[in-house]
Amino acid sequence: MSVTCTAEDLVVALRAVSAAVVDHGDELTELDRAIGDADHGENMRRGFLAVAAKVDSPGQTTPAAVLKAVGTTLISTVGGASGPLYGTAFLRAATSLADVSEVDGVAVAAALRAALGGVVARGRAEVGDKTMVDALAPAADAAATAAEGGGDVPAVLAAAAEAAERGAESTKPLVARKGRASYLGERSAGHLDPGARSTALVLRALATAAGAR
Amino acid sequence: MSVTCTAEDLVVALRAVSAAVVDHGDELTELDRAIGDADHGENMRRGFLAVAAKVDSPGQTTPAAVLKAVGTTLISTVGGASGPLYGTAFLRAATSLADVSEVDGVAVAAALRAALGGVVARGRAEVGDKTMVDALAPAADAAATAAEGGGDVPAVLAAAAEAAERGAESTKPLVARKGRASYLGERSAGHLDPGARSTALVLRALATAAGAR
Amino acid sequence: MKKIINDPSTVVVEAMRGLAAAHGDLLRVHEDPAYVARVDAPRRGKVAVVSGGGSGHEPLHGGFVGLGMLDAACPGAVFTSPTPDQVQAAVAAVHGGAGVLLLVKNYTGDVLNFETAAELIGAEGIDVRTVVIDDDVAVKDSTYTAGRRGVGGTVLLEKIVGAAAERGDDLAACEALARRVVAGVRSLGVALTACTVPHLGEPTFTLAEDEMEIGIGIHGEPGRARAPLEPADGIVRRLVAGVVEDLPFAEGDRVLLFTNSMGGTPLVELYLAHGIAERLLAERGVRVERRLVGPYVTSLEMQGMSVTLLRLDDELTELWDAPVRTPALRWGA
Amino acid sequence: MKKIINDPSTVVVEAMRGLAAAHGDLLRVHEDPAYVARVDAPRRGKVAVVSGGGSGHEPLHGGFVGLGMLDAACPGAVFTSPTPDQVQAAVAAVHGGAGVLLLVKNYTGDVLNFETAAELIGAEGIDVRTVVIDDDVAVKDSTYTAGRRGVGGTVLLEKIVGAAAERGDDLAACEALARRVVAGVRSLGVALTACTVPHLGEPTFTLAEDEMEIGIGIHGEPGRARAPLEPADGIVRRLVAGVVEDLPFAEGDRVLLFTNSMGGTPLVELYLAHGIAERLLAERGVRVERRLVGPYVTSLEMQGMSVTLLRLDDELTELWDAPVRTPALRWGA
Ligand SMILES: Nc1ncnc2c1ncn2[C@@H]1O[C@H](COP(=O)(O)OP(=O)(O)O)[C@@H](O)[C@H]1O
Ligand SMILES: Nc1ncnc2c1ncn2[C@@H]1O[C@H](COP(=O)(O)OP(=O)(O)O)[C@@H](O)[C@H]1O
Ligand SMILES: [Mg+2]
Ligand SMILES: [Mg+2]
Ligand SMILES: [Mg+2]
Ligand SMILES: [Mg+2]
Repeated sequence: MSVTCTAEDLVVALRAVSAAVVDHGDELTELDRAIGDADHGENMRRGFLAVAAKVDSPGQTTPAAVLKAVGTTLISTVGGASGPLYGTAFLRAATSLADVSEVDGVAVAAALRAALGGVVARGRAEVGDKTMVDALAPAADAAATAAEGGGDVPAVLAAAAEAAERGAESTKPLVARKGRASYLGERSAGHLDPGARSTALVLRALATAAGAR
Repeated sequence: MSVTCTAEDLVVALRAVSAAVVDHGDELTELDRAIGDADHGENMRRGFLAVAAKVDSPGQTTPAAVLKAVGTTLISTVGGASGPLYGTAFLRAATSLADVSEVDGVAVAAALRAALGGVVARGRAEVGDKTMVDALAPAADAAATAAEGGGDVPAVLAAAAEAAERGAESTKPLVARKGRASYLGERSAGHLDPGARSTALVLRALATAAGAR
Repeated sequence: MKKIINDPSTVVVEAMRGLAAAHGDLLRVHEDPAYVARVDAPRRGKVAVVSGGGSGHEPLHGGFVGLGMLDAACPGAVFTSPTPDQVQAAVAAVHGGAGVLLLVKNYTGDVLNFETAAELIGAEGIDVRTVVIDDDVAVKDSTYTAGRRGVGGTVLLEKIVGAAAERGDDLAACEALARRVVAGVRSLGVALTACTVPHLGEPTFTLAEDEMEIGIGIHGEPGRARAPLEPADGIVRRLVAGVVEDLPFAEGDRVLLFTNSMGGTPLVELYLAHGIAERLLAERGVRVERRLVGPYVTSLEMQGMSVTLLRLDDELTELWDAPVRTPALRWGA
Repeated sequence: MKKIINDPSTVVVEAMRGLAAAHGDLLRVHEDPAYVARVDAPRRGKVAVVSGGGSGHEPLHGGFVGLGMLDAACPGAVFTSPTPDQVQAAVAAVHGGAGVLLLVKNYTGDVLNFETAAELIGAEGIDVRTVVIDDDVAVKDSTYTAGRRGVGGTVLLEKIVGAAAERGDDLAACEALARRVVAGVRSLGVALTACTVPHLGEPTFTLAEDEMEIGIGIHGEPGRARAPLEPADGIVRRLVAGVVEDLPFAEGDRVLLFTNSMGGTPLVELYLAHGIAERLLAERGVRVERRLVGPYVTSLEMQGMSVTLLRLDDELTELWDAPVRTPALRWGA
């Protein structure tokens, strides 16, 4: 990837995301085991392996088309709460990019904002509910700031990843109000939210791939 | 009990047997756990508690009547392999005593022989099969020898108890050929047979009660 | 982990093959996307009743496919809700032109995936309705949480709505009935041990040898309280009280009592517990008119149980009694 | 020990009360001596089919009392055969003048207690016959041992003989049929974990995390060999091979395949295993024409399974298919 991003760049980056998710599968499952049902790593692994296989087959010529394929693949392979949420995020991001063949920092920030909108529309979680929104919302904000300041794709994604990582960390003391962890009530405090952690992972892998070009 | 034995003496002795069985219940269950299904102590406990309750209600005026009540009580409360075997043993012993009101050493030896006959008739085990027969058969032999030598009831029972204890010990190296332990094949070697051990316990309690008078 | 499996990732599809082999007279299975369908579906003019959810709760839901109950069931990965395309494909396979009723247990994942499926199905011009069941009184219900979970009551819902669809009730009637069942059913469960998800390979939580978890969810989610293990009388008293006092069920109410095993609790214990529940309800003047006892909504090998009460009226009783012919529930047919 | 019980010594009678409460339409229970009887017994002119055995194997035997199966069942203490007076009382309660067939699993205790019972019953002038089932191929059969154990095949025996008695076969015919079933049925089981008898409070044996016991008995008696835990394919292959090669079952044989859970094995694993068994039998050309899958002959919470094969002919098939209405097995009625 360079200062902008083509469909091809995106495919390369998604392979890196897939590898990162597979690498961190056990960690995600372990987080979900503490406050959920111990499947988030497995769900993400299944989904992003399917994504890697899907983007390997050629045909998507725009970044939006790639993201759309990712979204539908995640929806049809992940299941659980994270499947429709991640899926919707990618679908909304795709829609926001329309059919341009190359995206810049501003478009990336808009795509993240759209993704967040999709997650919130589906899951109705707010910041502080201890969900992936706690990573994605600050990521979208940071991306917007970076893009407004003229950041290119690597810069915007780096800002988003860093904010998502901080956001994921911020879920630790929270009491969950959405998703399976909410059944735990007070007992959910003291653990990272798995979906927030996976969101940070995905964004970090995208940022790293963007920066490596 | 004295040199001979009345129904009343027998009832006292049976209370001691019941107490001994209850005391050693866990030991018997532990033995049965190793080569069986871990219920021999519980079976014997249930049976001999019922026996103690039964002989407490008056009505049996001859030793034979007492033994018959013991036999039917064991049959109707123990279950398992040991229930019918112990029950038959007591019933046959009762029959051999007929309706005398006091039994001597010779009668005790004959009763033990009859008891053995009953166990073998029902269970078809031979000495060396690793069953209660390995305790009861030498006990009957030793009792006969003691009675022939003029032994009184305490002496005959003491000889029987000692032989039964040795017989029970002798089951340790044996490979079981009857009962549940036989399923283990070679793996049954190295463990005492629970029924042989309980037979020795019962005879020892009878002998001690007889000697105490 | 000790399990009779080959590979964690093929457990569900291999189990489906076994289900199909065992019950080819009642159902057929489709592997990708995965669903179980009634062998004689689609039935023209009959409302199609479709459910699904994570695997590991068997016989729920695949074991309830057949005459008088579900037209199709969509098994997700173990403890993971199915995906929308499974539901979409199942509906395509079984809908008979009279609309589709989706019965969904209230978990974020299930709700979201079925919601997406319903959008896709509706877009194909099929009349589709969704009823969400949330009978678990262990969870505090609030608009600020994910809400109560769907647990044992699901079986009763599927049976009763399935019977209504079988006798020809239309979609609106089936939906209204389903909402009535949901309104009148409550459950509470307890776990004595945890269960082990195949891909994780170790128990999802730990309970000490003298502890139990009251209000357990069917995925091993924790419940209301961890408490010292009690005798059966105390355990069942807690469950019955929690359920009765929630709706509440009142003296004179006619009910169906469902005593469910979480999987690892032997039937001898379950019947023992059922007897206690009957006694406690009699003491409260609640009239048990129908009962179901067994492992019907399980959590793999978890030891534990749940108590479900459904308020009965003549119609619900008649629908409960109606013929059913599925792998796990069968009478009158 | 984690169990839903009050007191080890009252487990059986409390469970019986729960059974009666749950299935009062099918059966009634008597507490002392303990037996479960068909609600409409005695039936005049019908052979009474009676079985029993230690508790802890539920639904065996009490769960099979009802129309088309057992007239009565006698539950012993957990893993302990019942006493003769239980059997005698049960027979007195259900015999309808056409004689009594006792179906007994081959364990020394069961055989001796039923033998004593048969003597007492015969002495009352009732025509009583006993058929002993010994289908477990894990045990070497020899006149110098206690012989093979009765395990999974017992359910098939009770169903088929119960159907024959229900249609009016006389005692000699029922007895001959029972012997025919015994001659044509074989089983082999495996344990992944041990079970815990309530009064003992800890597992009766131990298996390492990577071990299984092939040829396990239903009381946790050890079997043929302790082996490293294998994937399902390997486990089921051993069970199927052991069973098929014993009778032996040959290419072209028509069989009933019964895939049984020992209690603690989840249904998802059991169906997975069943699918493998079907495949292996197909490979051998053995024709599976009927099947039963579920926890029917259990060992408390033991994880494990067994495979049972019964050679079918037209009559046995018809009797298997005949209506049955019991707590645990129900179809056609
Ligand atoms: N309503 C919601 N809104 C946003 N994110 C949610 C919501 N519910 C759950 N999540 C996210 O989903 C993650 C769990 O995903 P996963 O474990 O794959 O699914 P499940 O909870 O169905 O097992 C949580 O950690 C959380 O971040
Ligand atoms: N055929 C037999 N003959 C004599 N004694 C036997 C026979 N079979 C079993 N036993 C005795 O019974 C004992 C086991 O009794 P118990 O554990 O109460 O019954 P079960 O084996 O039915 O659980 C064995 O230790 C053995 O001594
Ligand atoms: Mg999860
Ligand atoms: Mg024993
Ligand atoms: Mg999940
Ligand atoms: Mg026993």
